[in-house]
Amino acid sequence: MTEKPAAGKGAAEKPKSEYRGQIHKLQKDLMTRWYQRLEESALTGNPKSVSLLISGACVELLESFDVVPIYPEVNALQLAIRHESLEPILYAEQMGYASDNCAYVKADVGAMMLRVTPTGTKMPTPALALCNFVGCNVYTKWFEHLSEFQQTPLYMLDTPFMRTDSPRKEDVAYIVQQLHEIVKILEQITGKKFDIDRFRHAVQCSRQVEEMWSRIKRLAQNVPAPFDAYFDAITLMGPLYTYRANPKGVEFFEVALRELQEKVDRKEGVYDQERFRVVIEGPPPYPYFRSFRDMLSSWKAVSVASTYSTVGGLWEFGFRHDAENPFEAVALHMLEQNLCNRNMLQRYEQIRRYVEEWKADGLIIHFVKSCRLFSAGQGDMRDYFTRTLGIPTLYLESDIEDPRYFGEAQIKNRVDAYFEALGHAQATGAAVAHASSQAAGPSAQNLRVID
Amino acid sequence: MTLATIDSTFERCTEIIGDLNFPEVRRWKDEHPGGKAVAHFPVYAPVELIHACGILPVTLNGAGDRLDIQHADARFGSFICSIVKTTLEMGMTDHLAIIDGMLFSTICDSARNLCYVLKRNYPHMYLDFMHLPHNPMPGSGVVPFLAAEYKRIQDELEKLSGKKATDEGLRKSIALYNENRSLLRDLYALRAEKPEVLRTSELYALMRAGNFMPVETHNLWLVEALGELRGRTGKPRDSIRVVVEGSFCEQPPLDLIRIIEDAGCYVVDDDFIVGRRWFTEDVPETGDPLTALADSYVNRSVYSSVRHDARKPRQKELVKKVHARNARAVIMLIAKFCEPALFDYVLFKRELEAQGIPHLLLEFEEKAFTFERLRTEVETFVESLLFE
Amino acid sequence: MRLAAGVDVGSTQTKAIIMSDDGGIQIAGRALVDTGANVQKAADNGFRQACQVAGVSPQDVGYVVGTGYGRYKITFGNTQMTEISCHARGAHFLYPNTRTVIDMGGQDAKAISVGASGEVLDFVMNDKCAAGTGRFLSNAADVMGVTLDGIGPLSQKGKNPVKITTVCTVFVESDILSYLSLGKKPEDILSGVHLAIAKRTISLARRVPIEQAITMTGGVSRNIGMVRALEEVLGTELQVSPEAHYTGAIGAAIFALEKLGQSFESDVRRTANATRSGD
Amino acid sequence: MQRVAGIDVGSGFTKAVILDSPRTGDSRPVVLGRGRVRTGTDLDGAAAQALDLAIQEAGLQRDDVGYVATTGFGRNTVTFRDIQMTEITSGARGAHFLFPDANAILDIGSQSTRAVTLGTDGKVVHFKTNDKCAAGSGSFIVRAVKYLQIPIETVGDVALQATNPQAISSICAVLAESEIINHVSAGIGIEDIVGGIYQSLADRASMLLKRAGTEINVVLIGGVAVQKGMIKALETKLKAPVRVPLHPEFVCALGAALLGMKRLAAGAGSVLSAGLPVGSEGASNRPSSLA
Repeated sequence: MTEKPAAGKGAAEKPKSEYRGQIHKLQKDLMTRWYQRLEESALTGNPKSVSLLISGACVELLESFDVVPIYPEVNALQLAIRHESLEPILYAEQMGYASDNCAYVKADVGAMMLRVTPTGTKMPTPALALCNFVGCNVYTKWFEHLSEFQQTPLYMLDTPFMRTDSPRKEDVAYIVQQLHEIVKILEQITGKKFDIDRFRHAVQCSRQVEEMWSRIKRLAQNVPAPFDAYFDAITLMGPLYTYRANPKGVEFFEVALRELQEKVDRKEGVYDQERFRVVIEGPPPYPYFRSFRDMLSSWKAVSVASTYSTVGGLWEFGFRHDAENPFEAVALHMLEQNLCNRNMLQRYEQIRRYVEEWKADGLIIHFVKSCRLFSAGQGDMRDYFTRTLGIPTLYLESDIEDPRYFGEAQIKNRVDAYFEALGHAQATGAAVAHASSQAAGPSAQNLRVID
Repeated sequence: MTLATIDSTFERCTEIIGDLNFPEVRRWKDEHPGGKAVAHFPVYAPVELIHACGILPVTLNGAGDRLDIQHADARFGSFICSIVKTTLEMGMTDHLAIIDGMLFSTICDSARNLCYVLKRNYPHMYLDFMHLPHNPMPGSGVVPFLAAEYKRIQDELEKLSGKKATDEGLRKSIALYNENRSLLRDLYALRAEKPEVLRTSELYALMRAGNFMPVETHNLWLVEALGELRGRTGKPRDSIRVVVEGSFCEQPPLDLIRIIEDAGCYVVDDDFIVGRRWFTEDVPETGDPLTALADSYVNRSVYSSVRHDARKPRQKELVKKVHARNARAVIMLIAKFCEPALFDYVLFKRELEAQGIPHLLLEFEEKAFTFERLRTEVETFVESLLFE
Repeated sequence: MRLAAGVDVGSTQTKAIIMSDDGGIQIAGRALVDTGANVQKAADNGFRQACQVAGVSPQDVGYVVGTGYGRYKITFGNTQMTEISCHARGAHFLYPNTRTVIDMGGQDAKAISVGASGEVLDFVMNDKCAAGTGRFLSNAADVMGVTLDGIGPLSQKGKNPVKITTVCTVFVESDILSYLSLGKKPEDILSGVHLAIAKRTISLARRVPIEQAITMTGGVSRNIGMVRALEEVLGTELQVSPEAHYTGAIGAAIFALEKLGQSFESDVRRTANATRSGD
Repeated sequence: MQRVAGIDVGSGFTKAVILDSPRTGDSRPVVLGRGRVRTGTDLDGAAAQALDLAIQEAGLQRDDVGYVATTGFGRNTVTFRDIQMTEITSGARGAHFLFPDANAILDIGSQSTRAVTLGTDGKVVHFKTNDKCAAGSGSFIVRAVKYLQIPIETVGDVALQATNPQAISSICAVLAESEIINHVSAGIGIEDIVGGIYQSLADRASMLLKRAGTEINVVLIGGVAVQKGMIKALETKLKAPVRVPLHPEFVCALGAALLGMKRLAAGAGSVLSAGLPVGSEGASNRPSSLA
């Protein structure tokens, strides 16, 4: 039997789980600088700003024009993590948004209407709402609404969904053609002529960042893992989206990689004694980010990989932007190399590789009400991982943005029960099926269903 | 087949749409040994393509209240609309055994994920996802892209049926569906003009029955029905003329439509099963058929919550529809958890309020069968417009 | 002889079990008290009453494991476990052949897949919406003006169960009222209500493998209507112990006994290994 | 003399009022009697009983009533009705009659909460009902106090003693109960828990009001309207006084009677006097002109 650590509200000891090195300070600096640039844009009209979505962003193109991206998603998550999302959500519901609409949108729209920003700095009205919706239909609505409420021109960068094993040449051509249209629009907005070399440079920066980011992610394959690929990854994701195509981003990731590699060399993990390794699927419950982290920490469970950290781009399996063919590279990235535009079965495969290659004990699926792109069908995913692969899987439901959907006691109960079971298996060397492909054999056998 | 009276037609249609065993699909398969049926959701699918490959297109409408969900909840969970769950439930209870393939498109995230959940569980079924474009701008290269996408689908369908679709065959299919859409347009015009002659529940049943039968048969039924209806009379009632908007995908139960009518509404336009009436005018029957279909999708189609078209803001289109049909109010009839419709409601609401057009928002589930709450809301709405 | 206790502080009732290993593991005493507004007191009362019934002094009890929602409020306990682990272990004690536990309580419904030695293999609980929990039944009973104990037997008389649209605990009231106004028989309505919950529960439970033998635990297991409805939906029989209500506390007490003896711990290990190799 | 009856067949109780026509042009109709019975399963019978009680209280005979207007969920099952309308329409008319300057009505019943904005003459302009879950309705309070073991009559007063009300955020009534249980487990005082319940109800109500269009000049009706804790929580939330009719339960019956009176004045015939059969349901049964 496994001894359970003291827990509950105000529990005395909480295992230290957060790594705070230079990364943290640099990240803060970069994000502050980004918000400052946005404020500058709001106050002076320069630099120009364009609204963009994180997943499959063509931020390289913006960078080549010196245009600063506004990410409404970052806005929304910042509100949630600071416990400021409920008020704008309620305001949006008052405007007519349904309780079943994505709360990311509601928080962002509500905050815009209430003129609230998470940092208190001013937000510019974008010169263009550039909707690179990559697979998420809600994004199209979100940007239509932003365009309507802010009276901003909208460009729908139509991205064909990944419905074939690899992108079709027609898909790539279609996107490249649209990118050229956007170039023209950006030329108008900025009054600058498009410079292919600057574009290539931005793409080259992305390539370098991607290389380092991938290596960082691979570091979590070490036992113990030097960082938490779900909670800590969020820290690295800010600069990844805002400064990927910029030398500042390259600098940041050089430091990050070095620091984390040093931790690996010292055999330093997230916990003094790592007990469980899990893969987490789904976005975090931002309004309860800290509580959720504590629940896992109390079991010394580290997430070694997460799908959420591939929303922006999926690089750990090899894709890099190519400065020789910058337009095609951006198109490919939008089509194939980010989580949102990939179909469910491709996501199953990604998670399966995580569990195996990152040596995880189990999988946690976090269903978020707001995001049907992520969540619709996660029950089937659970079925695949438990019954077909024999991987112990925990299924939780809450939300990414709306604090009303997080039942703290209930979620804690489930998390505790899951690790109690995993712990029992560790202690007795028994039962809960092991995470390896062979598990599909014997353990799947006793998973027959009475139907 | 001959139909004695229009009423028996409606009765037969109600039976067909209530039968999860797809009797007309079975009949077609009996008559066409080895024939395949490919299903799609009710919004839009290139049925002409399916038809030209010798396959019977079937529009799925979920299972309504005729099937209890006992398996699909475990796969899709909370906050997902009924049609996604009942479709999966139909699969898991062998009700889709008669269907050989399913074609999904960019309707919404839930419906798309359903495609892949089905694919994992039914690896031998033909399941495909089609990207219907959202950027109609001339410089985007959208028509060639869509024509190529249709070609890809055509190749897959030909593999399934073992029959090649010729350009001539495609044009023939286009003509058949042009006729179907034109007949439906006539019925819609008739209802708007004389709502006392054609009840919406009747029109709806007649249209929806077409989801489950060959278009050739449906065309016959429609011609016959139109002929009989032109001779039908009815006593005008004191009802308000409303446009119903929002149930383009998951379909409201027939009883709910009756309740709206009984509460004192003449529905003079709607977007029920809008995929059957997708094009505002005929698809050209000359030239390259795939280009004709693609160009029609991009440039000659109805507005819809599941398709972005910057040239035609939906809220403006709805107001135009209200005026064109001389309607007094709008009922937003939205399936629970239907994100595209619920998002659009915000913009519809703003525009309707700006235009002074009263509206009522109702949420329904296709699997519901008691409607007391909704009845009260519709009646109140009518009373608020009728009572002094 | 060693004595250990399990205290299950549930949302409405607190259950306590004293377990001894005198000549095999057996229940020495049990108690059931209302939880009420003072959780700590309820846990304390339950424990003391169970000791009294067992004829032992609280000091004689070597180890106490708390479970249930109020488990962190048990001041005299040595540790706590979730009720999921405890129900699995408790069901295994009552019926060693248990492979699936269906537990229905007031607020929660859960299905647990159980290994050969009573360990949790997988579990699923009701989602963010409480549809299909015991509370649904008590609301229905209220609306119908039937006692909670009465609804199960009454539902058994229903020949033509009505269809219930919603499994929302609160909105079911309007469904029931509509049926009453249509003149439907109370037993048919109740039968429909039970079936609706059974379907909903099993639909969720299918996320874990539902294997034979299935043991039902929790307060709702005392409702024969619910047991039959679940059996109908599953197409198989359920094992329902007269002690079903105490399952969580029993499981907790067994964990407590294990904790008392290292030798016991290695027994479990041996059993587990033996079972695995026998597969 | 034409008297009109309004009968509200609600899920818990059936209420009837008898209304007397104004004697002169500028005076207002007067309520002569009220009756209230438990609804049970025989809706038509309950309506007749409530009507008889009201007639009795008014000191009248059945023949004195010239027109019957019904409302509430059982409105269509009353066989002797002349006209029916929803409880939203009738509630609006009734509240407007009692408080002519009211802009909005909040009706918190046992299962549903409704917000209605009023136009001139008490016409319904917009309305919203709690569509998702009943965590904001009266039955939620009933269940919560049952769990907290305090009598329902005193719950409103207990709430007034709250110093640090604990919010309930769950959207589902049952899960909200779990939250309450968690609060109890955390050792929070009953008054703060009950205060929190009312606060959440007030938050939800305010949201509904906003969605319906206004939060100004609100009249509170329905079963929960008698609970002081609710009134206080609402007033705190809305930062304005909230008015409650003397007989909040009878507002819908009153409104029905008022609209019935209008119909009668417009020359509509009565089923009672003409002995005509009443159609079963739907449009056929609806008066051909309500304007």
